[in-house]
Amino acid sequence: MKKILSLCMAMALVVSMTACGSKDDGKATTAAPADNTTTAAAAENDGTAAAGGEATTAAAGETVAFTGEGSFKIGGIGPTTGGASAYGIAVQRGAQIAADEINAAGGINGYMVELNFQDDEHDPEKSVNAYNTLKDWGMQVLVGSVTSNPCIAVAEKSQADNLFQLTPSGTAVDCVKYDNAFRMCFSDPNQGLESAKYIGENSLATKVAVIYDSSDPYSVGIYEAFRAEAENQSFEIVSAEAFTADSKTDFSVQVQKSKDAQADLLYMPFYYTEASLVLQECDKQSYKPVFFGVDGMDGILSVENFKVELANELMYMAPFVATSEDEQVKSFVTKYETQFGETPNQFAADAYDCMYVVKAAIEKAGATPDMDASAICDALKTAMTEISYDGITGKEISWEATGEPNKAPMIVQIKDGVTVELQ
Amino acid sequence: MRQMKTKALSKQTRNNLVTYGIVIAAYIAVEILMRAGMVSSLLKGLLVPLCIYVILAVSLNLTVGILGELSLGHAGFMCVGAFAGAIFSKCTMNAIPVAGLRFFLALLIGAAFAALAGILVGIPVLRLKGDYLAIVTLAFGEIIKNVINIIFLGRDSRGFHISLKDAFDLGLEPEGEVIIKGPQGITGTPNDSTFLIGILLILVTLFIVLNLIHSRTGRAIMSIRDNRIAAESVGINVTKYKLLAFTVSASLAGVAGVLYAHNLSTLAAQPKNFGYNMSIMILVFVVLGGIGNIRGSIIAAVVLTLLPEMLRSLNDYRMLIYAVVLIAVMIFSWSPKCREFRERYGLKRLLGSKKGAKEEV
Amino acid sequence: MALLEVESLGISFGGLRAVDNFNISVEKEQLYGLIGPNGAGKTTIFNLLTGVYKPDKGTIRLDGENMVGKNTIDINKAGIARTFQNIRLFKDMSVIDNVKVGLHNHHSYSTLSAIFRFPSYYKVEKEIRERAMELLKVFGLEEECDYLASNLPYGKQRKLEIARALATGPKLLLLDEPAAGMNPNETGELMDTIRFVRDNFHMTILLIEHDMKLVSGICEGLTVLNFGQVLAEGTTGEVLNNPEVIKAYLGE
Amino acid sequence: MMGFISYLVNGISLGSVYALIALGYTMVYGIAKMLNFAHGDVIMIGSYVVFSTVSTMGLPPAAGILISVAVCTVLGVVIERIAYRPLRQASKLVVLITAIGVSYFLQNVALLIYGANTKSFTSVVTIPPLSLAGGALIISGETIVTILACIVIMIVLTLFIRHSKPGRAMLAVSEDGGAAQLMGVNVDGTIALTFAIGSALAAVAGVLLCSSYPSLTPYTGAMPGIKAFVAAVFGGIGSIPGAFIGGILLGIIEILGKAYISSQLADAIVFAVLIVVLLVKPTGILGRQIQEKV
Repeated sequence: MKKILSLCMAMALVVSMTACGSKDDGKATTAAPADNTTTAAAAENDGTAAAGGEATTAAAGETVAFTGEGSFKIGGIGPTTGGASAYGIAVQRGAQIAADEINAAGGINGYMVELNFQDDEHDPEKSVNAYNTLKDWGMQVLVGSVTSNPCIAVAEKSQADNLFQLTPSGTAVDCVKYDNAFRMCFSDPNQGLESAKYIGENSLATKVAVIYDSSDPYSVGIYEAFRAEAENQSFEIVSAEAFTADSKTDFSVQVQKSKDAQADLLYMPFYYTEASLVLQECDKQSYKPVFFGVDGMDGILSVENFKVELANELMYMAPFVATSEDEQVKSFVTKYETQFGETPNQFAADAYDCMYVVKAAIEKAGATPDMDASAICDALKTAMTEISYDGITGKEISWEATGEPNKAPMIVQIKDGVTVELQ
Repeated sequence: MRQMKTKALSKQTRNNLVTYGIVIAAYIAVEILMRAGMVSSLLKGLLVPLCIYVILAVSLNLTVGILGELSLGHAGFMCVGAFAGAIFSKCTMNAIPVAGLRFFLALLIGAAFAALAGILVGIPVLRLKGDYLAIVTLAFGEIIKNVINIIFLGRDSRGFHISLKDAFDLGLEPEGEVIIKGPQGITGTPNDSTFLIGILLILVTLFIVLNLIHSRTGRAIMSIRDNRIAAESVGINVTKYKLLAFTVSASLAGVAGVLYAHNLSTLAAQPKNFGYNMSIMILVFVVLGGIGNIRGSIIAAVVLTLLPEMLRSLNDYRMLIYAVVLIAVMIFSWSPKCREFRERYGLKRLLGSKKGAKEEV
Repeated sequence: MALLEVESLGISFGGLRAVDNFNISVEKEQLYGLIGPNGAGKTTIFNLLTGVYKPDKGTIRLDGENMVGKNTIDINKAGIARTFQNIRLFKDMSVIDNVKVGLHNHHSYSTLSAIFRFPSYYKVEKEIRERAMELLKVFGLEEECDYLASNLPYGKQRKLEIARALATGPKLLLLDEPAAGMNPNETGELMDTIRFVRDNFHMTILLIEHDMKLVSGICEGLTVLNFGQVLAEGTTGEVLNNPEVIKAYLGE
Repeated sequence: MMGFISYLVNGISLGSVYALIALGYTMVYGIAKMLNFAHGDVIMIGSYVVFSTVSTMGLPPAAGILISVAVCTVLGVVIERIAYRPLRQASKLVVLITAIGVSYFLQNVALLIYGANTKSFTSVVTIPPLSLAGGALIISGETIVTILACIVIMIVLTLFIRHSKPGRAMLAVSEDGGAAQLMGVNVDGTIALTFAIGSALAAVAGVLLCSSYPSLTPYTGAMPGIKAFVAAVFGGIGSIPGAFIGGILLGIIEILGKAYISSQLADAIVFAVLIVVLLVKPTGILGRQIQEKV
């Protein structure tokens, strides 16, 4: 046993070192051209010397003849396995569509983009591993990480490397703590604050109940800000009940407590997966308050087989509405639906926009693929504060040097199975 | 007879030296390759986690292999150590500017708290046996995780404040600092963990565990594993030695936890890192490396941590292949048919096998 | 005064009176036998003497010291060691380590000393090893000292168990069917060993045995147990000729 | 008061789901003496099969359930044959790790086939909810069916084990596999049958779990699986009525803990109660106390 294992280890180590060693200096040598000439849509290909990867990637996008002397290597990180994989996979797909579009339209300043997306299982440590894998591949810009805690861990590393990072959905405050990191989505406090304001200003309710996930920083972050702002608003929080990642099967107690407190609005700062269960439970208990969610609610209509009437009149803060008449959105949604057979959610939309923001920033800064990651980062840091971007998650979005986006929050409501904008 | 004695002693010592040697050789090899620029960023990033998992595997082997009790709460002790160490570092970041000293103290504190948790859990729990002990240790790990997730700890000029509701509830002064933010945990811990420290800690762990095993205490612990009733009949204080092994194992897990807490800038008690899944993961290292085989634990921890990273090129199939490899290795190394096959054609035969005395611990 | 004095000892399991009003008195350095048909309660008495079971009645005195209420560990420390009917060795430990565990309480150093290898560690370990080898030699096991205990042949496992018990430095040694499963040759050898142990270690030995050759060969006194009660007691010759005893055995 | 009763009912309905899963767990443990950590994932597969057949292909629920039971039974037997049988003689820990491997495997297979997105499960129960005390207390149809299913399965299993030939063979294997083999019992066949029944139960449990809590992902089975394992230990692992009682109690404790102590600490409360129970009764509520013979 022991000897076999030693052998395995030795082999694994040798493989890892040689494979990676060749990649380190291999940016412009053998491995790279092989990838580039086949396809720029390299999301499925992690860039190791494995030639077999080419064949599988061809399906993901059309083959683009390689024009320039280099291409931008964009890395992506998010969970594509494990409990949070729904979000990571959406980001991977959204970014992929954008990358294909950009390449089909001639790339960024004539340079193609290559997208390489790595799994982090929603674990900070794995996320850093993914980051390092991408660095070995030669990543110049990072779109990720998808979830907050992993994003914070990766930000620490990207800051040390001075590598430009744009997270599509890392909502925690600390995700953009450093000047090289920006985000596409609203921050947690921002969402909590805006939703409290909206509820107060539109007098949606006087008594509010909150259910939140006490094991999820996203949910707690929003809830905290919501609670703080509620002091300034005309409504009162009459019940605040939690659930955790380990007990999110049954919501009868939380719903009943909200009902018993006679709350006329139920605030739900968590994801649609759990929300579908909460809505079901409310229906069971014939409890019909105003339902109000946050951006994590987006996607509830895409839950296969979901009884949409349960979510009727549900309001939530959304950066993105898949049914919008906007041309950009329509085109994105159609592409997504044809390629992946499901409606994109805000994660996919954020990721799609991220790619275009990176494009806009690179164009603004005039960066080229032959610059190293640090130089690109310095250029993009400045460019980010100068661009104004029209995308599918908002129009005229601009960025502060702090990394926060300036975009108008949008409140949407589900009516008869269709999402409509309220604001 | 005289000769046999010396021979046996030296065999044991030699075995230990080989184990230390492997660790040191691995360190030197990696250092040389790093100097030569041959090590990928991925591997560089993995060096500290590898050390963490090796320490965890070796320390769990003390409970599972040497004491013979199944524990599914090892990640819980790691969690205690990680948070104790991280809180200490975070609070003394300005007071103790010397990173090395601060980290050393953090390690001691993490180990102490984990040991304390080990004793607290051990006293009642070690009365149970087998699967019941396993489920209770699992329960303990989950309790720790759940509790830490709802703790908010802040500090301002008036001292520490604690709340189980939210950071807002702490009522901090404006310049106050929130140390633990519930599920978001602790962010901004100094990144003090290095590969060298990790390797040193592995050596310390090995030193403690191997010396413990090859001593009067170790024999007492193993006698409990082999036959509790007989151990009592020769006057071994079963409770004391069970507790001792359990506590040492817990405190070493605490050390690994401190190392973990200072490796990434974010520390949160999520199912992924401190849940039962992690405990099981460590158990997998121990079982795969050979129950009671310390060197095997080291190797298995390294191989199984590297494996999923090596499989990244498989993309979507990565974790699937990982699962298949896990099952296959288990069957390959433990099924009687495969064992027979290996004995006939395997390496051991070529290298010549030893009979009789247990050669490796 | 006798070394072991037991008076009106009794225990029940459920409704069954497993041992009732049991008396025995074993003199220092005596080789004493406890016999009786299967299920008579012999092993239960050993379990009572070593604190595995708590008697609901009666007294046990070793050298005048009360043993009732003490746990197994303390009773061992007070001077009673035993072997088991179904051998209980530390199977995954080496032969010598089995004996070393027996020496645990007599050659001591702290766990800290073990971890940091203070001089006391080396000194005491050397003592332990020498003492263990001496014991193994008595039982002819020195050649196999590095074998795993479970790899020993059956007869030697029995011997190792006795060696381990002796290592705890008892005043009284309880042997539970030491000759079970042995061939006549081995039994003969074992008889010599038991005598040797008694003579050289000045040991008092109480043994349970079915092998009448062994019993009549080495025991100086006997107690016969039937249905949990004493049927007869006295010198070996007396007891074995007692018609009650013969009836109990043949009538079985 | 009404609130309390209503919480109690909710607890029972959650507990009945745990109990149903725990029955499968405890049965496999009782006979094969192994912790089948993959049980929760067999449940998940069973639910996906029903989802595919009923919601996607439009078959009637009864047909879907039958197909699901068949698929899970085959799956259980195949898993046992490939992954567990070669390890019959190995240490329990080795089998435990293999079971975990199987669990990862099933999760990832489901992830590849069905994707990560949540699917909403249509309840297969058509019984209307029971309304008591003028509508203040509602017992859902799913709860009624789950409890009934639990009781029926419990009785049938007990009868089967006590009175049928293969059942008694199971009992014999559980007491002493080696001796049973000598007495002419086909041990491999008996254990395979145990897995077949256990997995068929998993399919039923999956359907009812997802009918009560209609959100289906590749990881749906994992946590209820662990909770059911806790429930089985709670009641005394290996005991069939124990699994039922353990499951129901666990559900009640979880709900009452959430309602009256803290919803944030629900998990900690459940596990703390478990620890206390095991300290008082080290083999669970109905577990057999095994005295080691000296």
